[in-house]
Amino acid sequence: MNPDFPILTLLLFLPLVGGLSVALLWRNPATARFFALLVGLAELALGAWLGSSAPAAGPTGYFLYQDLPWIERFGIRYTLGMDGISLVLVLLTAFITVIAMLLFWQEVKERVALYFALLLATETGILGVFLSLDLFLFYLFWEAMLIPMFFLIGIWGNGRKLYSAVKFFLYTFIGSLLMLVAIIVLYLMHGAQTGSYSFALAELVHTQVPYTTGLWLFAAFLLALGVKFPLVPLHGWLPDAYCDSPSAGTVVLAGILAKTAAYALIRFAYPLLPEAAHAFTPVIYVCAVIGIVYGAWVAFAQTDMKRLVAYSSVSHMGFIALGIAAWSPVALSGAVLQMVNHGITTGALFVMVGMLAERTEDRESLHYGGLWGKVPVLAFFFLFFNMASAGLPGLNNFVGEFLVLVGTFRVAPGAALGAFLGIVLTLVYTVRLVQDILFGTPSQPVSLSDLSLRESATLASLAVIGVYLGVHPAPVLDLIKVPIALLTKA
Amino acid sequence: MTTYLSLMLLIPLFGGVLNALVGRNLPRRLAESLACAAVWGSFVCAVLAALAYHGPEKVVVAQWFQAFDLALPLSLYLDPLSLSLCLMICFVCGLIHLYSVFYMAAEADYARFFALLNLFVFAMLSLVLAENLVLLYLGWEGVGFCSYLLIGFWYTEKENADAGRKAFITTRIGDTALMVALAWLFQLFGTLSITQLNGMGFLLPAGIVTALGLLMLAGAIGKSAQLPLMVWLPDAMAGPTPVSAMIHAATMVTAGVYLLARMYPLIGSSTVTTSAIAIVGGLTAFYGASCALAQRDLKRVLAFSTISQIGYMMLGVGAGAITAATFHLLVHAFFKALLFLGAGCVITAMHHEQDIFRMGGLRRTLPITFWCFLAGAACLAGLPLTGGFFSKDSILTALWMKGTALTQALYFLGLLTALITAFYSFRMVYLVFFGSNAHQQGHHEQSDVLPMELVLIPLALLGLFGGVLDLPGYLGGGFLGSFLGPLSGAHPVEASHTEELALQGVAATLALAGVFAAHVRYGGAARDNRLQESLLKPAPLVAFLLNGWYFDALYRALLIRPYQALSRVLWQQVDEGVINGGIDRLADGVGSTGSWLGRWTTGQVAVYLLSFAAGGALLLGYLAWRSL
Amino acid sequence: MSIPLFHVLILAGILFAMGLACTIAWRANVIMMLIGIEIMLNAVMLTLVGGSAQWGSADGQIFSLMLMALTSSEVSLALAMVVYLHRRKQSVDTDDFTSMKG
Amino acid sequence: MEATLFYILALVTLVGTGFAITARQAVRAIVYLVNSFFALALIFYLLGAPLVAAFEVIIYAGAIMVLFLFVIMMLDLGHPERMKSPRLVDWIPALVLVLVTAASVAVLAMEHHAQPLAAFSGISVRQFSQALFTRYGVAVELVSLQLLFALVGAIYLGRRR
Repeated sequence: MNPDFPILTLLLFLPLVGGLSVALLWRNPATARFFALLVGLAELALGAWLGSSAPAAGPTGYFLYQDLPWIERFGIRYTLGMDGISLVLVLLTAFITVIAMLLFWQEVKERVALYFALLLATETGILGVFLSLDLFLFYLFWEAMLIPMFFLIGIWGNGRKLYSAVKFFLYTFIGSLLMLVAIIVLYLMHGAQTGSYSFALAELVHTQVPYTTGLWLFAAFLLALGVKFPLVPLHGWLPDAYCDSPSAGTVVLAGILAKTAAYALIRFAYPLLPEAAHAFTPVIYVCAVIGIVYGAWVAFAQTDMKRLVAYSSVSHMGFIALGIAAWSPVALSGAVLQMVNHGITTGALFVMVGMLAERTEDRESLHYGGLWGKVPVLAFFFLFFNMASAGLPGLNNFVGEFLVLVGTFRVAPGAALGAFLGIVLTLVYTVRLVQDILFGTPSQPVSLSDLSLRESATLASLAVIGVYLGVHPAPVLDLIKVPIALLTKA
Repeated sequence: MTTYLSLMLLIPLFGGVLNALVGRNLPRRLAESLACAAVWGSFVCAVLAALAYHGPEKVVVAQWFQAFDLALPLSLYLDPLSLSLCLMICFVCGLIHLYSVFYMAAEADYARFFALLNLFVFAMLSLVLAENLVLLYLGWEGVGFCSYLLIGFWYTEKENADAGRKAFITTRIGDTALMVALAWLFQLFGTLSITQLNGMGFLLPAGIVTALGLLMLAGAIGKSAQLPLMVWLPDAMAGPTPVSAMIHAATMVTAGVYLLARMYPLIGSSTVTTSAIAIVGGLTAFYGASCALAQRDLKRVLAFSTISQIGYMMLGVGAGAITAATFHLLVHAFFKALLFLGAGCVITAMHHEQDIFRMGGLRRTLPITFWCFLAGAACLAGLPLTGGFFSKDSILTALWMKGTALTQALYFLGLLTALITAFYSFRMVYLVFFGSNAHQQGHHEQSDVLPMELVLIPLALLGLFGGVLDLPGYLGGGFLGSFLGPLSGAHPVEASHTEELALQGVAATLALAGVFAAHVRYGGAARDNRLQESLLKPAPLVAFLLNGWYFDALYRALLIRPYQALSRVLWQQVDEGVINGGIDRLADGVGSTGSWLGRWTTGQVAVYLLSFAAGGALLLGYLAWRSL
Repeated sequence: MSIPLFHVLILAGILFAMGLACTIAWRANVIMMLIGIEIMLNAVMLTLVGGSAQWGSADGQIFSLMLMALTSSEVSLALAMVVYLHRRKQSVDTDDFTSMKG
Repeated sequence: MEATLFYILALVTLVGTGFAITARQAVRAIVYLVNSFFALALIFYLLGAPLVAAFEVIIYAGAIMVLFLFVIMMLDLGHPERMKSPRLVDWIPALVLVLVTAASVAVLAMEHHAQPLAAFSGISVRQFSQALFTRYGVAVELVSLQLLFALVGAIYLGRRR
């Protein structure tokens, strides 16, 4: 590979350009679908190729890097970089997008081309967050990914779709504005100290931030990221947005969009403001533990399947927050791994729930029952992903949760103990859902078709990854080892 | 050795996965043979390993995951304890697999059944063989998962699924305590290797050892259905009978005992912990036996007796008599599996009738079952010279010999329990097999039950003569005692021969007394009176025992109801009400403020002009005021 | 010249205030409102011309000329609108025209 | 001399305007205003802006005011009894505003000392035109465009349907 070739830019903008071309095919939905899938697959292939052929990481941990001046007057640069953490998440993003497209191939009947175009545009937005190393660029992508998502929910959603879309947008947007203020303050502070105004992460980490100011800045970051995470008191948008968006949108939202916040916390907020982050750690612990327990508890009360999985997602994200807050190598590895696992598992759960809802147009779990005998393949996958989500050892979630818990227990046993409680509660709602759907006799006759070959194959790929990461997570752990070592030693 | 051990694990795993994935498309015979072959293959490996065995051995098969200093290899450990358990598990499970082929002959969903059975064997073996606590945890959760699905195997009935769920969640509570212990151990030592941890216990202050021990005890309590988490086991009888025999009698439920025995070198140094183990065991033994007295469902009698017998094993561990506990574990596995399988024959013959008060006269129609069942009951009752007698007695002896006030009090509790045990065992035998009953018509053809009955015979022999595994000292000492001897910490005080004989004499007398009492109350003519009584409303005490001391109701009122209610409150009041409602009200407030301000735009030019002028005047006024 | 700029500005200020008062007070008659606007514009022109005199440059005067041109276009449009509206509602009372209500 | 003239003219302007804004008939108001604008034109002349003064007379007092008259006559608004004149209540906000403004101006005025304008002989037409057509050429074009648009707009609004 020619080292000067802007491969990261290609990776980043391939979905967007592809999406725009898809949008041009609006006269012909079938072609648009195929073309969109092709773009998604190409992106995934490119990511995989980068992952497999990645040169050794340099001392900064980045093995691909691109830096061009953009708006020099304000010290804004177009800086992209890929280290192990980014690579893992990029792969996840490309994979989940393809999955979402494949499994909800026919879900949307109107304005198909636009729908797929927006999905691809969201992908670019998310990839941008994972790849940017310039805070301005990061913020740009951070906001940019909201817009296609907003339309996905607002146009193709169901239920109170506009309410949910606006709520989602306002929640995240207001939080982000605070983060923008924090970024600008950092920028000015750094400029005043060194005389060179720059948005580059590598520069800004050297800013000397007074303690109190740092607290305010970190609070702004935390608020913005906490909304998207979501940390518990800020999760109000999530159940509505997850429930009312089209199934593919939900998968993207839960599977990858939520990870951007965790990633930003790891990549930007903590390194930029280490002291303040340390001061805020108890707050994050509390939010995370409350999130784990509260999410699981509220999930138990849900009878709307999608809403149940949505709250379970709150609970699972609590583990990630916990791992980040602990900021120890083991816990952080667990958190990053759990980001991937959560993407796979919760994504798959939303897929399953979405497929059921697509077949029967009913999301009320109490209306189902006895599916085990009727649709064995679907039931098998349903059970599989639910058990993965409940943290059955040997499947992916267990490894992540275990690392997080063990790593956290070392530094904060109290917080970890609260999270342990969550393990029990997780099982309680999972088993309830499984029982409602798979066991018993149906309270009303539901006619269902079992999975098609396309669906089975796609879900099988998810399941294989689930097992693989549960049995042999070493590839991911090796990838993220260097960056995490760098982050936690700094 | 690595080959044997990994094959022992991989064969059932492979069998299970294969059956799970393609079993539905395989011919029935092939799927069944595959499942059986997998377990017996495992057994062969276990035997080969036993033959090649010449001392404790640790084997690293592969790396599982490693993150910085947390390295978790897939390592296995073969020592006398795990070896003897492996042999037992493979053998008993193998027999039960064979039995299931006939028992489940009418079941359409055989692939799922055998897949889960095989997976269970895999999980159980990895639990036992694990050298690494996380691998042990994998097995630990794996057996729980299989048990969950197998209890709810006949999922179309809500009660079965509920029972499975209850089992899974209740044991999860204990599992979580175990996981806390794991995290703590890693924090303390930076390793989770059992062999290393067992060697490092002395480094810790006593308080921490106690806490760790209690956490592990909590794990064991969940898995082994001890007080106060025993409520799931009686309900678990909703599963098919072979499952009850395999999981809820012979293997999985004894995992807690195994864990405590395995970690004894670490946790045994804390008196508080061992006392707690012994107290839990003693109380549970008594609780289970007392409940078994009043049960009407054949399988529930056996379930409560299992709870009670595991209580004995815990007593043994608490007394520091690891050998005795293991001995009882093995023998119990044989005779309890035997009893369950016998019950399965009975139930099949009775067309899934499980109420013992509606049975009777089966000793004539099912003679093989009768004799085998009788052998099992004799073991359970601890009649002299049966395997159960020796194993139970070695526990009681160890308790007595430990000599503290607590253990001697528990000894008497154990004796009382032994008496009750003998009584309810033979109550069961008399009610099921003796007398005559109106429900004689429509028995299965003998040939249906016969292959199942054949499986009982080896188990009956093992149960009856299991005592030779570890004979008491005055008969020349036992094989197991010397075999398990190297386990550190397993050195209870040796009793002299006279003491031992005296103690055994007491136990034997009590057992015989219990059988006699049962005979008086349920044998012969008295049996019919009992049948008449059983049609009446039970007395309060009987109802109390029948319902397992109302623990279920207590938990329902104390835990489950509040949890459900609170979950609804959290959702509707807190989440929808406060968090969401707050945001919505805020949005409404902003909206109404906006529309209120919007009324300013009256559309009248004059108002705009006036506003504009007022603004200008204000600006000007402000400037003037500043310059004042 | 012995006219102080300051007095010119005061005169402009008073004129402006009178125009403003006219515009505000005559809400019942568009014509008088427009007249008020003209008065205010004249006050502005006076300021510009005064400034031009103060600094001896032509710019202020040029702007007042521009202003005049703008005023004439404004007045012509406004009066056309008055005619139009009068045709529709037979009224020149501004309070009768509220179709731009928010 | 010039100063005296200025004050007299200022007085005329103010009185004329005052009558104009309080007149009960629009036609009278126009006439008072024309009077006031004439005085203003003279003030412009005094301030060295002869050209502006001329335009003031031609455009304002001439064209614009006549336009007003036309409209008043066209719409037949000349009858004071048919017109609503402002009530006292309507004058109150205006007076308050004027008072605030006046007070503010007075306050601001207290800091300043009236200084006569520097010696200055006015801007000649040549100077004016040079500046207008060189430096402000674009502005002239823009203004002419605007006049054109106003023309079109007025015709459009005024046409009969």
